[in-house]
Amino acid sequence: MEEQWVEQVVYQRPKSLSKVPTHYCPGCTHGLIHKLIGEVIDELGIRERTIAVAPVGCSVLLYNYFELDGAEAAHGRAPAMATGLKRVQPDKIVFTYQGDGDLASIGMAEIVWAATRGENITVFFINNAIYGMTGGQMAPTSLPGQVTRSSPMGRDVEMTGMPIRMAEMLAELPGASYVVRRSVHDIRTIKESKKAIRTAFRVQMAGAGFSLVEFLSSCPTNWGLTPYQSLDWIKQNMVPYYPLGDYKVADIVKDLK
Amino acid sequence: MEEQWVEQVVYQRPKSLSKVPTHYCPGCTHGLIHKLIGEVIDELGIRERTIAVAPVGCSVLLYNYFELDGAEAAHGRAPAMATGLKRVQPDKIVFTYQGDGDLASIGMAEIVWAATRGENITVFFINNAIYGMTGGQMAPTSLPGQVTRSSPMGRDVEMTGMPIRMAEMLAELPGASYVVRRSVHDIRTIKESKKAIRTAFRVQMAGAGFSLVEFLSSCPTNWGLTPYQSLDWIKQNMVPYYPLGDYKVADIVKDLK
Amino acid sequence: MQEEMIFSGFGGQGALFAGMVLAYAGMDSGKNVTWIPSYGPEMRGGTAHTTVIISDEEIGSPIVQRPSAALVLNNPSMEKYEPLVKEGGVLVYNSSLISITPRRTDIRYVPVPASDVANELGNVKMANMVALGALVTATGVLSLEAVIQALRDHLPESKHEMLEPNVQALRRGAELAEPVVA
Amino acid sequence: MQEEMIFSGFGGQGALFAGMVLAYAGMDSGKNVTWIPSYGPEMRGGTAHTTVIISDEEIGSPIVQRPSAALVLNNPSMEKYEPLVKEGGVLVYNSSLISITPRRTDIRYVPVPASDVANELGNVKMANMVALGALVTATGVLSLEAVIQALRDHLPESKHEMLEPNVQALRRGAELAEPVVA
Amino acid sequence: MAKGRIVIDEEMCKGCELCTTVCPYHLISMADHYNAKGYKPAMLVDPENRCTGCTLCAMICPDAVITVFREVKVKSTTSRMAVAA
Amino acid sequence: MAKGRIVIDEEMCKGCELCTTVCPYHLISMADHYNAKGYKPAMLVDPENRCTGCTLCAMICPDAVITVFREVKVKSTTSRMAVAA
Amino acid sequence: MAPVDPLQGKELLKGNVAIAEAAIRAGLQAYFGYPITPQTELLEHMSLRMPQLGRTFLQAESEVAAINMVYGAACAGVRVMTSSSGPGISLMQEGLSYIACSEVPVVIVDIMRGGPGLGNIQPTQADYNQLTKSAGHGDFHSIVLAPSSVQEAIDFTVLAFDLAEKYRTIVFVAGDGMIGQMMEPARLPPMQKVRTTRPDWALTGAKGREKNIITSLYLGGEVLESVNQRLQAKINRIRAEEVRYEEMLTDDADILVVAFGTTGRIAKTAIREARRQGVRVGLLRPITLFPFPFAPLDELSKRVKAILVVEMSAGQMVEDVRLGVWGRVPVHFYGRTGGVVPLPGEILDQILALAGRLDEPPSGELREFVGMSVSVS
Amino acid sequence: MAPVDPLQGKELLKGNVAIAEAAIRAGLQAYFGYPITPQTELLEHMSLRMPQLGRTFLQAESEVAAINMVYGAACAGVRVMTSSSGPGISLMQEGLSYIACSEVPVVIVDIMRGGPGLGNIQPTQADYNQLTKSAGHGDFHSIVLAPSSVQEAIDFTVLAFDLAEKYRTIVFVAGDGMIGQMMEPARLPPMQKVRTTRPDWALTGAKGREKNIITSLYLGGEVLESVNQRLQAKINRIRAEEVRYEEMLTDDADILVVAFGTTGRIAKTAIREARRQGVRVGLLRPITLFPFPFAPLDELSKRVKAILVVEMSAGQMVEDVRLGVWGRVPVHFYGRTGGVVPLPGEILDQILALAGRLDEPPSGELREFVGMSVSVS
Ligand SMILES: Cc1ncc(C[n+]2csc(CCOP(=O)(O)OP(=O)(O)O)c2C)c(N)n1
Ligand SMILES: Cc1ncc(C[n+]2csc(CCOP(=O)(O)OP(=O)(O)O)c2C)c(N)n1
Ligand code: SF4
Ligand code: SF4
Ligand code: SF4
Ligand code: SF4
Ligand code: SF4
Ligand code: SF4
Ligand SMILES: [Mg+2]
Ligand SMILES: [Mg+2]
Repeated sequence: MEEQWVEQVVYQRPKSLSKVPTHYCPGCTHGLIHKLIGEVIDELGIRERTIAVAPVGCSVLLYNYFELDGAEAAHGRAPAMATGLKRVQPDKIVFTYQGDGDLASIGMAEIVWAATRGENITVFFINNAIYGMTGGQMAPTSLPGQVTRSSPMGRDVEMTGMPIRMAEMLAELPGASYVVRRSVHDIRTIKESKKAIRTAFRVQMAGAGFSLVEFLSSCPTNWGLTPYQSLDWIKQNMVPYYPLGDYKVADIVKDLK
Repeated sequence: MEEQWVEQVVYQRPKSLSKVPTHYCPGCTHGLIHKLIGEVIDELGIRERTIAVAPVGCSVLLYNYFELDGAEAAHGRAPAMATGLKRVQPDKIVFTYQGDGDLASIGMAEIVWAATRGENITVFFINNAIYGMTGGQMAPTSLPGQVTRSSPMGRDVEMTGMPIRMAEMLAELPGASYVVRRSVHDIRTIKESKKAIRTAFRVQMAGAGFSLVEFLSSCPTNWGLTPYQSLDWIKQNMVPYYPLGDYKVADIVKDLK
Repeated sequence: MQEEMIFSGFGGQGALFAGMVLAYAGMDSGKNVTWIPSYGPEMRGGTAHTTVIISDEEIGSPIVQRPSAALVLNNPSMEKYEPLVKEGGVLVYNSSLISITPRRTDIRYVPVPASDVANELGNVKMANMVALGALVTATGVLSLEAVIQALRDHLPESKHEMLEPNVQALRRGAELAEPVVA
Repeated sequence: MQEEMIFSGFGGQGALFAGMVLAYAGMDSGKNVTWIPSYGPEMRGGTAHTTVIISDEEIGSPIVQRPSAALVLNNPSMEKYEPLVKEGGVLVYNSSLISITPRRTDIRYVPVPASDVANELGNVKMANMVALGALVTATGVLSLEAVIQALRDHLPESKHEMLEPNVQALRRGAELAEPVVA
Repeated sequence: MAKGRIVIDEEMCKGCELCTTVCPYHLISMADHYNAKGYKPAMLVDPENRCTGCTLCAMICPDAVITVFREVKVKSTTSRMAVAA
Repeated sequence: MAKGRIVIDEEMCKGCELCTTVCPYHLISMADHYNAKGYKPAMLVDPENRCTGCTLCAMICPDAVITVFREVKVKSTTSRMAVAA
Repeated sequence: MAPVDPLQGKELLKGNVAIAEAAIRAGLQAYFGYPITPQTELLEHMSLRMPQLGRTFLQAESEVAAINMVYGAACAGVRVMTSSSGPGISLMQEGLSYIACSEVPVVIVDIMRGGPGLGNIQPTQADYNQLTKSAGHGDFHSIVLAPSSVQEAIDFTVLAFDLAEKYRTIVFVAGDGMIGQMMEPARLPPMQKVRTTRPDWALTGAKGREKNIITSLYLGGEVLESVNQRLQAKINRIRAEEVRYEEMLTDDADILVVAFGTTGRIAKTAIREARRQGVRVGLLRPITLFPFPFAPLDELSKRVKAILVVEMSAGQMVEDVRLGVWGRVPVHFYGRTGGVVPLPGEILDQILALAGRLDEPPSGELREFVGMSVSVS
Repeated sequence: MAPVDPLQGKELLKGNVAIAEAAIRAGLQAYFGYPITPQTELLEHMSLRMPQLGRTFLQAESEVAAINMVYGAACAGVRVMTSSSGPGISLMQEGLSYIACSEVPVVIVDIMRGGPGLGNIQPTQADYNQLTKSAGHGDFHSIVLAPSSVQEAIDFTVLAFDLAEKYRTIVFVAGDGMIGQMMEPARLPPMQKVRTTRPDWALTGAKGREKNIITSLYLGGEVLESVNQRLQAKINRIRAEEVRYEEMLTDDADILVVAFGTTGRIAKTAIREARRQGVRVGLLRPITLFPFPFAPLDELSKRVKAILVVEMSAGQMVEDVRLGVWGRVPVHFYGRTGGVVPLPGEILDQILALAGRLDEPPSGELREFVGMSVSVS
């Protein structure tokens, strides 16, 4: 045997991602997170038994972008729909993908209850501090003073309360097995995000209960920033209020590793 | 001036309670908690500016039992209704009174959001580990193994998750100023409950944000116990899972004292 | 033949159960039957009642306003249903607890010291069966034996030690009603 | 008279704004006008368009399928609306960016190097006003002066430093269209 | 020891027996008769006047049907029935 | 240093420029022309073959339109284009 | 009291329990629901039996969650149902609209109670419009089956699953507090095997096939219009093929009573009595509230002299009756609301009163409301 | 672009913004809502203006919360409103039913979009049944006002508050994506003073008076029936007194077009063109969808030879039209769904086709569905 230089593909579009352009704005990290999810599904070899539940929000058409069976839930109700899908076919891998309006505002009861029951599903929570799809209104996670189309003078926390930290809150619930917050504003955080996605899926594959990864994500369009500035905005403004980290790693999850 | 023995009334039905019999079962502590609330309203002198919001649950007719303006909310939506009532008349004292099904199950989103916004209302949360009004189904707070009409083999926490601890969860939210758990299973806990009710109202009177008192309460009828056994059941079974205590006393509340 | 009966008493007195025994007996005798409870919060701590209809024809309304017979176990039930019994109808009442004196002349009253008799038989809770025995006899809606058989057939296993005492209670009630019928 | 116009371009090209200026001018001239954007997620990152109708009569549908005039600022808009313009209608297009060669013979084409002209005038973003000037002249729907006056009257205070350059852009566009009209 | 007494609103009492469990002197027992609602009401049985007016029974009564009186020493020129706050 | 190259799917690129911000050698720049969607696509400008195939650009690309190739030494008898896992 | 043998012969069954057990025997695979009177025994029966059989039972956190869990399970292609009453059905409207557009089969039981609002828990039929006309935003109709006895409650529940799957639609079993709470002798169906195969549209993982998508989102107007056309075509097929009703004594009838469910059965007693008194009166009892039995009504309206509609509502089905009568005969209405169940005697009185003025021609006049008793001529 | 002077004269206004500003000028004291296309600009305008004016604006966590906040504020006796579109309106059904029974005045704006389900965000009129027949469980009807221009959107919003208070009822302003998104010149009303007094039934604290209670719970059947009778009496008063509609060119019409809102205005263009071509066609445009203008329709149905109903739905109002026509004349239907807005030319084609077969008698036959274009003879 002799040594040879061979050109290999070292990075390519994951197979679980459909070969279609998304409708996301340029630089929107919804696409980036999709890609990471697609990579993990490929790597875990679970594409043929995974079912995606799309939210109402910018990622409403998510089912078009994955080579997976997929359903479109009503606004905020993805965890309930996923519960229905999973309970009748526990051998399948069911995940929801939800925005901050979807999960933390209208869907508050459903997410708290899925976590409380320890529903054996995986939730990807995309926190972009804004209602992207409807054109930039205040989200539950919009930062204090943040100007949005429904807080034109800046978010007034006297009137609306402080932005809600979902990972922290959900981690409190006994049914939650794995709850972490990640970001995608640079290469390091992207890599960590991918690892968390993998762990979350593995929790579900092991039947170990409710797993959720919150991502700090960008919305260049409604933040009025370039894609790059947006990543910086995440780092400068969001990370301090929404610290990255592991909020709940149940023993059963630790044992997985 | 000479000293004289005079007979004084040292305990009587509070004026804020209407002079009508309630429909509560004998020994049900819903009545006891009503009485304590009535006493505090009398003592604070706020009867003429207080508005009660009744839930759907055994206490659905609460407005008949208080000499207060009162509204009947849809099941679980009392915090939203109270928000509407309070925002347009901040000078009034608005409280909700909600069962565990009402507040922790169907009304989860509304209570979390009222707390998150720091809505300046007071919530009395009656945790009796059962759906009283509909005849004894499993509540979010029913204990593991508890036999109810919808968990006839005992609550299976594998399927339904562990009972939810609302005071602990809501205390996490930045908007919550005063969140405590009390009981009414003996004289000592009754006295402490009354103090908590007073503090909760004073928080609201000071405009200091969201206040909530959770009460461990009895349901002799659906527990299948006598009223006295029921108080004991609270002590023996509920208190260990739902520890009494102060879960959130914001600085602004401490300053009140 | 269509007999429309109301059974009424305090929560624990077993009026609903008495009605159900009769309904089973009716069904087993090949009749049309309906049984419908009053339900809802207003019954809490108050009186519970049920309507039982036994008929040769298809039954339209399982609810009646004016029963052809009533079995009442306590004062409030007496107050409520005495005026409603149809002309010529039967009113069986628990004279152990009911102090009200009959006020109508166009119905048949069957006073039965049901609680006392049940007490004698060993358990005051069987007052409902004593009264049911009387009702069956007074109305003739079904034979007493049919009712006893229904009890035998449908009482759950777990309660079978209660069977014979209850049968006895039914028979005693029937006896007590005989003078009235005769 | 009823002129039904579509304005279309990429998100940032100001097609919607150009339509709005025209709508204001129409209103100030005492005409009936409607302005309605395409809205919704499909517009994201893609083309944005608006329909403006200026009419002497009451306007029924503010939406039209076949406009009498179109102002298109980029290739995709050209692709989409060229076939839809009514016979005899006008199509003003930004020849700086649009490479497609006209394919129809039954409409009037008004090519305007709007982006280049705007660039010359100091800001490429004014391409929409250049094109609007051309459209007004080519269709005669309103006088150019009415449009300029509308801009003066309705441009928010905060943007008044943009006023004169925009007026200039309108005039340049109008000039460029004149040969076509003549 | 202060002297006291209680008055139970018989018709409003639901016979839950909770008051009987807290009286330090076991002065409350249940009547044999039913009230109009069908409950056997609680009653004060205090032949020796041992009731101190401690209010415990009233405090636990879910239906707020117990009124408690207590004799207190007041400095006053006129004797009267005072109503406590 | 390993040798690499990238292929950008021009028609799928949205011109967000994020890839340009992470390349250690600043090898990516934006084209002057528009693609059919109206975006100016990114392109590899690597006349000196400095691309190492480090995959950073691909990793950050939200639209997954970059494919990265790298020359690696393999022990093999036949030379071929291998596809990594 | 437990039946001697729960699997055989006629048993004395409570409506709510009968429906639950019938669904289970029809191969129900999952139940999601939230307690509400007067349907709670249905959920309670499920909570006991479903886990025993190794099937899915879950008390949802709310009716909103319940309907969306049902939606999810239905997407997996299993037999699934929920049950509720007025307030809960209202909360399900958004989910129902999604389900209708997505065309997954679900069965919903509505045990109607007094309204509006919290109202009370007595029987009514006042959700008729909500169930038949607009169980949610947008254009759709569900099949609505209205039992009038415990036996029918059983039979229609079984039928509901078959129809739901045949048409990939929502089927309501529309009872009321009386149907739910009453015990009557009835025969349960034999236990069906639970189906193990899944329809090819179901979300079971895209293994060895193209991915399946279930959605109600169609961005382009034309696309969504074509979806609507498909839905309407299906609804029209249902209109043509699934009408069910009962006629009684209509052959020679001068007066036609139209009533469904509980009022239908009560009307029968009144009609028999009226016949005894020599009045020629018959009954049309719609079994499918949607599709409404327009065809038999059309025929009957050519023969009878007057129509009396009886409902436990302020008058909802009466509009469908008027639609189906084309102004040919006067349509009268008698309704009770708030949970009051009309007695046979009341209906008899209405029939007798009507029999006295049969010669009045249809005037084509507008509705005239006299309390709850409405005469539409 | 800001208007020169926002307070005076005609301005170019977007429907959503115009409604919001009109409500504010009508003395709106509180707004609670949740974003949804195509009504979001309404909420956004409120978020800017209400705090400026020291009034209450709150973005609720959901439409369920929004309607219950509205319910609460209405109990306090203030002018309050919310706005949404199909999915959100569906989520409000339970709250609406409570509000209807409790008889507190509220104004709800529904800017309708394509359905069912998530559908899309283009204009439709397919919530007609939901708004007019059953916005929730139980018996009730809300007043429904349907503007066809930005000016009407303004005027009807102001009217809505007056009617809501006059009858202590729900009033819907029912627009669609076109009304909401379109800009048109319109005149805003002058700013009204916010009322400082509160009605005597309001929950303001029981100071110096008996306590007030607002509820929808009435346990006894008879009690709830009497509440229902009161509600129905009110609804009948509304039916008698609040009918609003527009007639155009109906004097000599052979063909009557019935259409509301957006389709109403589009139909006008078609009718004018048809007149030019010599067809005698007129328009009845219901302004109140509830109460439906039965009386004028009754009159017209005696004179015209055929009726054409045009809707952006699969046919909902057409049932009311058929009810009001008593089978006298054939009723034809033309509908577009899924967000497709019919163009004047399409309606013209329908009119012209109809003009060619005016001699057909009403057959009294059942509906016959041909795609979305339905002929009911
Ligand atoms: C019941 C209902 N309410 C409101 C909407 C409108 N709506 C669509 S997406 C959305 C919010 C999206 O925000 P988020 O969940 O943060 O997702 P993002 O677009 O930011 O990714 C809203 C309010 C809806 N479709 N349905
Ligand atoms: C939307 C809706 N769902 C369900 C019900 C039925 N319901 C009435 S009270 C109740 C639960 C009551 O339990 P809880 O809140 O714990 O109060 P409790 O009676 O125990 O005091 C339910 C489910 C309802 N009225 N409305
Ligand atoms: S609007 Fe924001 S969240 Fe939505 S696709 Fe665009 S950038 Fe992404
Ligand atoms: S059912 Fe339970 S909670 Fe309700 S009144 Fe009776 S004891 Fe109290
Ligand atoms: S006041 Fe005290 S001493 Fe007197 S009866 Fe009550 S508990 Fe007993
Ligand atoms: S505690 Fe009150 S209600 Fe209970 S028995 Fe004593 S007095 Fe009666
Ligand atoms: S692979 Fe690395 S070196 Fe090559 S272009 Fe991408 S970022 Fe630059
Ligand atoms: S990151 Fe991707 S989409 Fe963005 S410019 Fe680079 S290649 Fe294009
Ligand atoms: Mg978001
Ligand atoms: Mg409870």
